[in-house]
Amino acid sequence: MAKKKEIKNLSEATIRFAGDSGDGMQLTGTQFSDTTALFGNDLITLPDYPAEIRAPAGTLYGVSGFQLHFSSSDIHTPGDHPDVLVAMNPAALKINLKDLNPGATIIVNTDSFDNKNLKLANYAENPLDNDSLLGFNVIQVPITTLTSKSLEDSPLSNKEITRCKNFFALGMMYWIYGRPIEPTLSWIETKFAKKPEIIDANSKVLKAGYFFGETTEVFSTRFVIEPANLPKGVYRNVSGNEATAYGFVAASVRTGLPLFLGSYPITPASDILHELSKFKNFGIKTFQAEDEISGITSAIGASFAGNLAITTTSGPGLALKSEAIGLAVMTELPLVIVNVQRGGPSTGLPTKTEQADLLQSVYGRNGESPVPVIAASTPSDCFYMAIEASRIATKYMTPVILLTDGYLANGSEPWKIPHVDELPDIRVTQHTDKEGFYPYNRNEVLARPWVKPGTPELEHRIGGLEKNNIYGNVSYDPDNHEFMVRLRAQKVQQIENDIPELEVQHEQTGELLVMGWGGTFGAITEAVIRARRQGLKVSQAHLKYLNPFPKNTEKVLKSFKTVLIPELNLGQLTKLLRSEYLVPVQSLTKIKGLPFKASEIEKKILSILGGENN
Amino acid sequence: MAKKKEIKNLSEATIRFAGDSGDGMQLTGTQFSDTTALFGNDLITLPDYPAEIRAPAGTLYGVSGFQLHFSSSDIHTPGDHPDVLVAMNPAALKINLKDLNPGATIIVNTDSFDNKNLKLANYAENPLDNDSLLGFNVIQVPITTLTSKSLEDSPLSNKEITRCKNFFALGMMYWIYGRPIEPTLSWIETKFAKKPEIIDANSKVLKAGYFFGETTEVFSTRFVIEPANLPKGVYRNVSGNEATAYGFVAASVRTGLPLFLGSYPITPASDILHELSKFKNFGIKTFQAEDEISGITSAIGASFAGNLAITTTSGPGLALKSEAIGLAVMTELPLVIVNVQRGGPSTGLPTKTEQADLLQSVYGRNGESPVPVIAASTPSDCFYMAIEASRIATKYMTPVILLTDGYLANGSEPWKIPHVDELPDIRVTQHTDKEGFYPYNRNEVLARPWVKPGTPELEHRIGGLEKNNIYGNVSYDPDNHEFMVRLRAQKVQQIENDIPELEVQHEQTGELLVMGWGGTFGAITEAVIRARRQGLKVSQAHLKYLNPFPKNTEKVLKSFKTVLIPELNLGQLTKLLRSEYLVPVQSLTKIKGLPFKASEIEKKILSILGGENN
Amino acid sequence: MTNNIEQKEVKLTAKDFITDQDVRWCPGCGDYSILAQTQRILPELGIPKEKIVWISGIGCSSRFPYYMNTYGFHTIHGRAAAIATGVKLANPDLSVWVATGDGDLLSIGGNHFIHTCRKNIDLKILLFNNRIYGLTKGQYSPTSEKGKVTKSTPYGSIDYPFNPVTLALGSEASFVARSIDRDPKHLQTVLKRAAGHKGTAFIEIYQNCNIFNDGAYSLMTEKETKDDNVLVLEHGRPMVFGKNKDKGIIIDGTTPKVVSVGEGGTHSINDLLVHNESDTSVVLSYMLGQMSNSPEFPTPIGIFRQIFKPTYNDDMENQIKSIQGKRGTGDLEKFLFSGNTWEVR
Amino acid sequence: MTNNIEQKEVKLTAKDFITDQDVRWCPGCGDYSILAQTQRILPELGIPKEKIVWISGIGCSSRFPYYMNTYGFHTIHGRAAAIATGVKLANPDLSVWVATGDGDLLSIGGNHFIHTCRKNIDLKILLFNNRIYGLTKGQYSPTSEKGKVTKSTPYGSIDYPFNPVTLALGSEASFVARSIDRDPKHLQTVLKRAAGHKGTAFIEIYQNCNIFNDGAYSLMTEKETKDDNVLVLEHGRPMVFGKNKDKGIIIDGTTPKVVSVGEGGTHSINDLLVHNESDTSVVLSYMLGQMSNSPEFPTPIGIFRQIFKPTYNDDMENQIKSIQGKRGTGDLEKFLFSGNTWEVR
Ligand SMILES: Cc1ncc(C[n+]2csc(CCOP(=O)(O)OP(=O)(O)O)c2C)c(N)n1
Ligand SMILES: Cc1ncc(C[n+]2csc(CCOP(=O)(O)OP(=O)(O)O)c2C)c(N)n1
Ligand code: SF4
Ligand code: SF4
Ligand SMILES: [Mg+2]
Ligand SMILES: [Mg+2]
Repeated sequence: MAKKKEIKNLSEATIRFAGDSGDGMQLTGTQFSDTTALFGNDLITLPDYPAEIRAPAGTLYGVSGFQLHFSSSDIHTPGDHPDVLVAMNPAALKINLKDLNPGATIIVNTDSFDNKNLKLANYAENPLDNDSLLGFNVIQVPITTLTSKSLEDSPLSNKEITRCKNFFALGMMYWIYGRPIEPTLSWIETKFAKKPEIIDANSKVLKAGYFFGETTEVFSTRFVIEPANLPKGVYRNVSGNEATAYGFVAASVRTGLPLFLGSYPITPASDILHELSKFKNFGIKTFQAEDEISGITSAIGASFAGNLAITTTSGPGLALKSEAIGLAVMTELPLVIVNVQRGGPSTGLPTKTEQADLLQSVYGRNGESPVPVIAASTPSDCFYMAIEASRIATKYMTPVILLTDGYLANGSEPWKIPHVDELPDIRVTQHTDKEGFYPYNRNEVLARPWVKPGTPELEHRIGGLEKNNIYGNVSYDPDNHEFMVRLRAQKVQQIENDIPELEVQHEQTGELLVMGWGGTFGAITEAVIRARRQGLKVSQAHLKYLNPFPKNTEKVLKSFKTVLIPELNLGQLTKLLRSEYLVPVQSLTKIKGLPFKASEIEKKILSILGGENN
Repeated sequence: MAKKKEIKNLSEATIRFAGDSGDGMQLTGTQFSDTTALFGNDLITLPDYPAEIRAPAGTLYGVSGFQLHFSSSDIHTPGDHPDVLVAMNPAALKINLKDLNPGATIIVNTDSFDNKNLKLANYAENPLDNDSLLGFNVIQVPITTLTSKSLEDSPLSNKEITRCKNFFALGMMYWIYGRPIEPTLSWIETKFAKKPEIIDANSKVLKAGYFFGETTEVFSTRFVIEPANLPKGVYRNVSGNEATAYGFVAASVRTGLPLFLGSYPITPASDILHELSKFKNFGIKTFQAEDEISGITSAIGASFAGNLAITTTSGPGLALKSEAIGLAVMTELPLVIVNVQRGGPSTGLPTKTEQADLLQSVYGRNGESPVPVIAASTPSDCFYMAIEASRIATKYMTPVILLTDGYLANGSEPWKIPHVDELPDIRVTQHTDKEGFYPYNRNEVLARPWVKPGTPELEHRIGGLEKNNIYGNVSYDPDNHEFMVRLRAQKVQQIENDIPELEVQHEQTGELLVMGWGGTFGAITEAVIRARRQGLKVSQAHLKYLNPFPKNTEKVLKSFKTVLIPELNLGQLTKLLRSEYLVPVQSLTKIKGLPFKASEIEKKILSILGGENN
Repeated sequence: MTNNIEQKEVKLTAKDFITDQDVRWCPGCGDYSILAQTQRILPELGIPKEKIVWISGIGCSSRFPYYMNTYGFHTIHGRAAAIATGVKLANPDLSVWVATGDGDLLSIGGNHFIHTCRKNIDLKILLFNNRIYGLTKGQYSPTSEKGKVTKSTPYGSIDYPFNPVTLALGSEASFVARSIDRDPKHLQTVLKRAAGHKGTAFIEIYQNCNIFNDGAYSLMTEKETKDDNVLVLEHGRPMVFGKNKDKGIIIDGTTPKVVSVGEGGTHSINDLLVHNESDTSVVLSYMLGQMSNSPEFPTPIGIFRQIFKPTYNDDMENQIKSIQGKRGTGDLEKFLFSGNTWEVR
Repeated sequence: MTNNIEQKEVKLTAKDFITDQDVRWCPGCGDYSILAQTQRILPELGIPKEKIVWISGIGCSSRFPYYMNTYGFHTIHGRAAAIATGVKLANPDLSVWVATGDGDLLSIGGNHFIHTCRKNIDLKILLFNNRIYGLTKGQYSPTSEKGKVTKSTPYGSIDYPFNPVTLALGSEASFVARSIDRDPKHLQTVLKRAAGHKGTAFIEIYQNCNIFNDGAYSLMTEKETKDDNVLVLEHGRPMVFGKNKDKGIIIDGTTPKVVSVGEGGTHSINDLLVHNESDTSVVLSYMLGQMSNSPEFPTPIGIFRQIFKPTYNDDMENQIKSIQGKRGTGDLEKFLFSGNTWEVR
């Protein structure tokens, strides 16, 4: 019988599953996340997968990873360094080792450490046989063998059996962290409803993994991470792309307008299209267009026809949509363009994250073509920002660019579900009144009337040529052009009156403000908390509105001696702020296709404020 | 017999021909320009035509104009206010009157001032019959009648005869300004070589107009404007689009590379395509593509295949090319993208000028995608900047954006023709050496080798995914990505070492610097000269390199108390300078689809320096 | 008519479709006739004015919507079909028409065109084919004949032209027709048939640009030549043409041939091919389409093909209805609080 | 071979065309076979390796150039044909090949595809048609069958598919063929024929994506079903198919029909349509192309059409040569100083 295991209380843990693209690591990670969320921890995830669909087994570039940070308190990042790495093969070990701190635990599938796989991973020697892993807590488990053994009686083929091995790893990890296996068991049942042998096999292997932890001597310790003390409410785990999709469903409900999505698939934005295409019973129309240009122009058509129209894409797709965004600017039609940023330039690093499309979003069109730009800061924030983008678009009759990124899109976190009637009331009433109607007559916020074709007696024509004020007819008049160019600029600028002021966390003035935008929110928050724990006076602000900026931005910037702007680009927000406010902000940049680690920002804070780790 | 006419010496004159789109005003203006150039004056032209091809006769929006400023000394603008307006119909009078100063001469074709045309021009009363033209020197000539009379014996139809009337107007103007009619006579002969009746008719009418001036009492004064004292040399008159085309022919000759143009027609850039398609005997290949994307991508293919490759377009076309420019950035292929800016946003004002694509050029791509941006400042400067763009592109293996605008493109000026062997030596040697060859190995200016497919043993593959340093294979490595992003930025930034410093005209430090870029050069120069004549200390500098800026830009900016940046946009260069150097430059903007008048800038200079006209 | 657009007793006349904007085409342009014929047939469709939408791209022809007193949208170059698709999908109650040029639809807009045809989106597409770029002042277009001298091809173009009819057929369009600006009656008939079609209705209209490509179709429009050069397609009728109705088309294996018919002719009228718009094999319509590219044959005008298959927009509505029928209309509150949720108390 | 690409005695083998990069497709992917067959036939063409260029867009299939040891360019999504056009026009001595997917070529790249065909640019275009978006993990493509359930169509797609063969024919392509990843011999033959064609050579290759659309072509590749479902086209041969060569195709008016032949059959082999690749009327090839969309007919593979007409690239070279012949090679100095010039002394 197994020895009684030691039980250790932890406040948080970071784990990473890594293996071949075909090993099911994304699924394993997602299951662990969902179970952990149900268990009540706060958590944040970071999937990281290669551009190849299923690169040849065992290769370095075929390694797929899923990192998860979970905790008994509020957390903000997927964790800087995994405490436990599950490495399903030598390539996974090789790729991920550099991210581990000494003392970390490594669980390896010894069955895959054969000559062939070692060679594929460029290992001259088996790292399990020399002292290259010295200082780590290496736990060797013949996962493949144990999986096969537990399925000795299964009718499945050898290949199919081997494919179940990720559930063994998952089972072990559940045991180590004391998670229930029931949620995954029931997920398996739904997922493979039509294949009972698969249900049987996966369930068996999951249990085998769990019991392996329980019964063998291999693991001496179990960890307990108590549920987090989150605000009361009902929660679900959402990724950024899911939250974005749900946000637009909510925007449709709250504006009272049918939702139309015109989109062309592109990583990492495709999941928004996939998700929304499930909502047919909400009357939502998803149109997979022949290209990005048709994606946005069909949406412009739908907007003209009176729908809440959106288009979703990533960097290269946004470039293709530039010309059409200009048309929406000129015709003043509401439209939301979601850009899930990825590594660039060009095709770049399609499955990696980056924030390098900010300047493209603000400036990437011909002529003076102002467009509001806003950005989500966490996976669940995507929900609210999708609603906010829809609000601005329909209230001001303008295209709006909503920026998210690959990290937010694929990462997930627990989300306290709001009640629909608590969401902003953004009901839209389209224009039907003949009295005084002119297509370019404006209301008090400078928005022109939105008339749905089909409305009697309001027939009118719009287009991409310059229009005369009020009447909207084609006009080549020089003075009118100048008037209209300035009017369009003013229309966007005045939105500053209708958005929240920039909030500063901690001291409102002082030595150092760390200000970010978009998906760096978590890492900045964590870094600032850590620095403050060390007694440093550092404040934080996060821009969700990039064009126009909140009205008090200048005041905030000038309230601190130093302003540090961490960005996953070469300093794009920095450029905008310098130009707008002539403030010498400091830029901290990282362009590795990966999110910031909190420690990277923390280090910079310490170096500015002369902290110890300097 | 006619009285002896008074002869008046002038240093300069500004005239404008205006009439229906079908009246041949562009042709008339061009003929006057060519003759005036041959005569030896300095000159600058400003054509201004409607977006409609041949809008219905007599309408206000159908008016086409051609302005010409010529002088016995060096001039820089097409003139602020015409001294003489030729108005072929009421609409032309109505549209153009507001640009005249009191005392200006107006020659009207009285035949067209009938009820129908007056109504079309929204004239309630005939302006020739009331005192609305008081203060102007109105000369009424029944041009149509006189044209018909001079062609009484012609075999041409009435319609054809009427069409000759622009030559009557031209003849009169030749007489007034003492220009020879021979150049136009010989032009008529070449142009209509196959239609002797037309030659005969046009020549007769031209002469009739000339003699009308000579013999009638209508004109009391003739003007003499002596040839300008231009530097010695052989001259021709060129428009910006012609000069751009010739510049690329020269670049082909001087690099030793075949030239390939991939382009899709768009106003006002199409003429570069038209012009280059005449150069087949230079081996130049012009490919009219199915769209802008094919225009640029075919050029990228041609560049990969070893040609000097270019693509030409205007604003909306540049937007469509954004994604592909990113590919050229990533694959580091030489390519010149010419953007002839026009009024935006969207379709905007397609036949009018503007400078509002600067930010799009610098920032309008996904990811960190640095591209050198340069701009021509006068029509003939387009020639040199086309060569310079080609030099930078091939030397640094990079796409380069060359900005011109509708004003430069269609405007013309005398150009002292350079000898081909005095042009920069920019010979390109493509890589053929196997030794140490790697596709992303770099030379001392960080350029990678350009290998023409067909070269034995150097077969290699490139593409839009991130590449590893030196070898150019696909790489998802985080550190390599960061390295390459910074390397590409550095490659473009270091071009600052290889471009001329920014030159300051007049005092090198002081109160006020007026700094422009692109086609505003002439107006700024003239304004500064005028202000200085009034004793004001104002200096001038003109940026031809917008990315990177010349190395001494910061120094220059900080040498003046005030820096004024006139731009035909909402302040785009201003934004770039503020962001780059944190200097509070002042912005003077105009967005009317028209170039600056020198007086507009002069007024601003005076207001800043507290001059008299303030 | 098979359309599901609302039809009611509306008494409209051509005048109701005229806007207050001056028509700005060149005097003599073929676009005037197309506008006039369209304004003439629209009142006959029984569709209220406000339910009609005209979408265009950029080009002389694309100014069309400004002159048509319905809802209208003059968009950007090449994108009319894609924008119209969005309009129709978002609001299938509308009758959506596209006015476009040979550059707009077939050059920059080629991709949207073939995909619209493929999807069978219920749009009426009027191609103003003047075989030239008018608005940009005379470059050759993808329908210009090879060897054409234009501003961008001073030595003659080296492109083969598209045949818009066969391109549309190759893209699976369900209604494909051709008419001529100078034949108002025929044009009206074809426009009405297109209006009645449910699915993508494509009409190539030969249009004269008297400024940059004058006389492009004179063989087919001038009195002396037109009868010998035009084959008017009529469903169920033998393919006869010629001034004296003395020529006809037969098929020999898979190859069409022109023969003489009637007195002194080699063939009788019964030997001739009979037109069948709804030939599902599409071979006949494709063969007729091919004839337009060839000097040996007359150019067919009329309806090459009309077949019936569900439209994309109907399928979209039906799919939504059927899912709503099965699963009930979506309830956001319910959705959000269902699935893998947990409560923190 | 009719190509004007330099051919010399080069002794190459398939191995010479393998690069040092690991092939990163999923194990079992049909792309492997296409790569292998191509590497097998290239040495036989007698074209030096350095004269061959492979251009691709984006997609699983578009990774192809990385694995082919010639010059290569993995470009951006949809633009392969346009970039290849530039390569060929700039340097007509090169043998230029395009590797592309059904999304890359027919969805986002549709416009460049039809214009390349129209212009008859001398490119060999290999369409890896797996009827799915592979690289973006499984959305339906423009060649997916209607009703397909994919990530983006959880309730089934409502698009009709393109038929790439008829689309190419409708775009006037001069060489149109089809083959299958699982039939290496046939694929090699077709590839060689394409290599020898002067002009746009389009080959649709049915390719299995075993991850996202496994078995899409199993009817045509599995032993039990393939003979009854595939019609192998051979020039000058009657159209027979079936396990026992007991079925054939006849034409009835303009409509093709499947009939039984041989003993006990309704028809004799002499009644059958005889394949003619170079039928200039294009009707036959179009009819065969149409058959692929239909359940009643076998799916033809082989060469649907090969006709000869001058290529755009040759015309471009010839035009330049002829003008240079007439006017002499350009002299810039002379040009600049000619025309309307004047001298200031
Ligand atoms: C993106 C973009 N590219 C190019 C243009 C320039 N352009 C305007 S209309 C046109 C072609 C017009 O030809 P067609 O569509 O045949 O119309 P037509 O004028 O002959 O009726 C072109 C190239 C543009 N406005 N926008
Ligand atoms: C401009 C742009 N839009 C979208 C994408 C995303 N994307 C990459 S490949 C692809 C489609 C792949 O399908 P296909 O061409 O059939 O190739 P396969 O992977 O099936 O071989 C898409 C939509 C992209 N990379 N770039
Ligand atoms: S240019 Fe041609 S197509 Fe355009 S309006 Fe004039 S005649 Fe019509
Ligand atoms: S996803 Fe499909 S097409 Fe792509 S490599 Fe894998 S099997 Fe091949
Ligand atoms: Mg046209
Ligand atoms: Mg595919």
